Amino acid sequence: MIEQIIFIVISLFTLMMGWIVVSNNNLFHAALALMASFLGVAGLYVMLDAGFLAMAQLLVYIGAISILIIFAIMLTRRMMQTEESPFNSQPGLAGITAVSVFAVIAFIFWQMREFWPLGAGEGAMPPADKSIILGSVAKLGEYFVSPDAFVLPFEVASVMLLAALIGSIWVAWPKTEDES
Amino acid sequence: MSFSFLEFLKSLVELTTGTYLRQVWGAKPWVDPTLDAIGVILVATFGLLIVLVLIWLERKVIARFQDRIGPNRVGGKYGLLQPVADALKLLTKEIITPSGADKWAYNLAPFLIVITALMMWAVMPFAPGVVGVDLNVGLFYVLAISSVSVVTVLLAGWGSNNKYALLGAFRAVAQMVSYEVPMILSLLIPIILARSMSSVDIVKAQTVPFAIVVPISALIFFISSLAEMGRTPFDLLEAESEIVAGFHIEYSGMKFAMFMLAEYISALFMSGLFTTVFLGGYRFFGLEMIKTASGFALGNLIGLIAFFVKMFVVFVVLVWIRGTLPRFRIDQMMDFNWKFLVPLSLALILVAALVDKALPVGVNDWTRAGVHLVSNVVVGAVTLEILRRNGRKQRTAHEEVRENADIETAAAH
Amino acid sequence: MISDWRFIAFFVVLAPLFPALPIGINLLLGPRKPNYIKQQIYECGVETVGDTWVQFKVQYYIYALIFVIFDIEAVFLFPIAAAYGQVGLFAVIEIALFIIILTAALAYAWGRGVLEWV
Amino acid sequence: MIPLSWYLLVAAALFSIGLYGVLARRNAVAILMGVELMLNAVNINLVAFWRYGRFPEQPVGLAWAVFVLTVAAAEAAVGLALIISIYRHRDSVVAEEMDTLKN
Repeated sequence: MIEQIIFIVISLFTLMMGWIVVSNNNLFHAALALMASFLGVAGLYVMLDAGFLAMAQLLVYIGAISILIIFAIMLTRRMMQTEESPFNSQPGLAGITAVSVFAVIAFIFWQMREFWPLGAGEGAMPPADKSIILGSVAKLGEYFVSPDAFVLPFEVASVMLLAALIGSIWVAWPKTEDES
Repeated sequence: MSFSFLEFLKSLVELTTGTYLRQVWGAKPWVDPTLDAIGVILVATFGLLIVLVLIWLERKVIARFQDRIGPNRVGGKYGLLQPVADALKLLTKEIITPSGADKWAYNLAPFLIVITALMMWAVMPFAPGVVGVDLNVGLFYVLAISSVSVVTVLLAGWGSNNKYALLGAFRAVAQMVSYEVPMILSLLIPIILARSMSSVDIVKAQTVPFAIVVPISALIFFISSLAEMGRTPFDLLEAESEIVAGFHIEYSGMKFAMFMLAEYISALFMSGLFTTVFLGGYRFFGLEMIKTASGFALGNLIGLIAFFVKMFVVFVVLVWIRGTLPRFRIDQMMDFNWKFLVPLSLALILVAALVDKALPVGVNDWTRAGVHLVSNVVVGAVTLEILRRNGRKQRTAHEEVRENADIETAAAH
Repeated sequence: MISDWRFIAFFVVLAPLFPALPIGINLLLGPRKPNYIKQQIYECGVETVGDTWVQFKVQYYIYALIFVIFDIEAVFLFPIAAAYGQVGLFAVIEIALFIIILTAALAYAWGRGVLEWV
Repeated sequence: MIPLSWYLLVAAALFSIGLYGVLARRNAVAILMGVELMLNAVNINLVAFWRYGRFPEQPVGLAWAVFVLTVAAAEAAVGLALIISIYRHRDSVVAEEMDTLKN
């Protein structure tokens, strides 16, 4: 019962903040709401026993990506204008698309209610040993370097980060005369 | 088991009150949440009240460094009540909200900065068995929470509608995120050595304190935590002579005090974290494990005292540094981080990972420590040699320029 | 949900009370007489000129960018470090490769001159 | 006692909100924020399937979530750099105005 209330509170918070992100006129407030939404998602991770990922969410999304976004807002000053509408020429069409995507997914769940029960109290989280949950972090570390698991994505990730850094510096850094 | 006041007192001294109360109350569903709530309130109250001691200590010590007496009026000869008087003064000040401030950001920032500073204490092991909660991702949790406090600075600077505040906030964030990199990297090495992210496990793994095993990493962590807290010589975020006071210039009254409070709480926390990760935490030559013949765990109390002594020694070193060193220039500070600390700590991770795997399994702790120490010293020597050569090259280049300039001036005359 | 995180959850709920208490007392005790002059923002003795939210230089963005890269690196390396007892010698090579690739990123930024504060 | 489908529904709702942001916002940075919301929704799904799945001792879902995190960071870094560059050259951050290749 308590768990359900906590879940509902956290997810409503997340979704409300998500709505502020997409609808607020003031971009800085939208970025704040984005952080709050990330925080809510971190709360969901904790409820799903993924404490490590929740902390990674705080570290990367709130501590790094949000700061990147706020810096970008500051660097592009015209964004601060708040008189105009935040939306482009097609908010209605976009709304219909988004709602129908959600409706399709919800319909699929309704169809699959035998397999994935919808009611509270049904289909509870399968119990797992505390040692398995706590050990999942170390297991994750093993997976990243184990040749049978994720070593290739792990190395590719580092190459991708390198490419992202070089690309962004190349794009964002003002060119000197001899380069352009 | 029924409640007896004497047993309760004994458990207080033994620092096992939680276990005792759990025995008394039995296995009911409300017991653990209640104990957790009490724990939270204890940890947070400790964090807030210790600041009074810290302010007094810092003023007194810094006064001694500057050949003054320091606070000596309020509360006796030693000015013991000075922080209380300061707090009372701040409580009766008017809270002014500057015009055009972003209300949400402006009011949220002082709350968040204190919350994040307090929340970091949750994983600090004070004594054997005395820890808020022993998370399996303890150190990662600390890093995550401290990265949230970076955002708070940005909130305060943005919300104030003041150019100095915003400039200060931007500088502060640039500095904090830069120095978070060597801090994260140097925390990796104790984790490799202890094979766990939990703060309690790291303390338990330190038969030899990690400051002796990997001294250079410890030094890097210390320097980068100084910068992370924005203390001298890295106090560019509130450089009074350059940008007035930085991100909290427009705050007044208790809202201003919250920033100071958070600064002191996190300064002590960083001292505590350094103690826990590199100085062996509550360990004190095995004395923290002793029990008297009657089964009374006296060691816990010894551990607590050892932890606090170490932590305050580190804190006094912080104050000492503040009393001694001048402020960096911002370009020097960024260069120092990105061109020295980060490459060095990356190299140290590689060396530590390699050495740790190269050692045979089951080798005893002292041998392991010795090998790590030697590898660290070698890395340090190589770094010093590179620095020396670089310095010489720069000096000669500089002298050549000056000589040329001298020749030119001589020719002009 | 495992019980370890209950403590943190309580902390999140209870911690706001601790700053709220002194600020609340301050609001009760302190005077409240706002006026136009008092609420003006501070700027070296003159009235503030122009918009506060001025444009900043790209330098700040670059520092945040490199920080993001190393932050992600930490997310990968922390679990590996925690599992260091279980991984083989092969892991050292992989970690070394990973770190060297990221060092290349740092070296690029260094060589490109974006780390100079101007 | 929360069934798996609750998490999946929340994730679907977050995804739709993000999608709406991507499709309807004028500002390029706001569009990027919408993308971040969508990636988060995906991550909730990955973690939920890991925890409710038959093998919680194999944290494959967590590993993929970390990779999604990496991709999100790289995407934000490059995307924002592009926006900054476009702003510098064209003095605009409105996605609809970036139509040099039109016609």
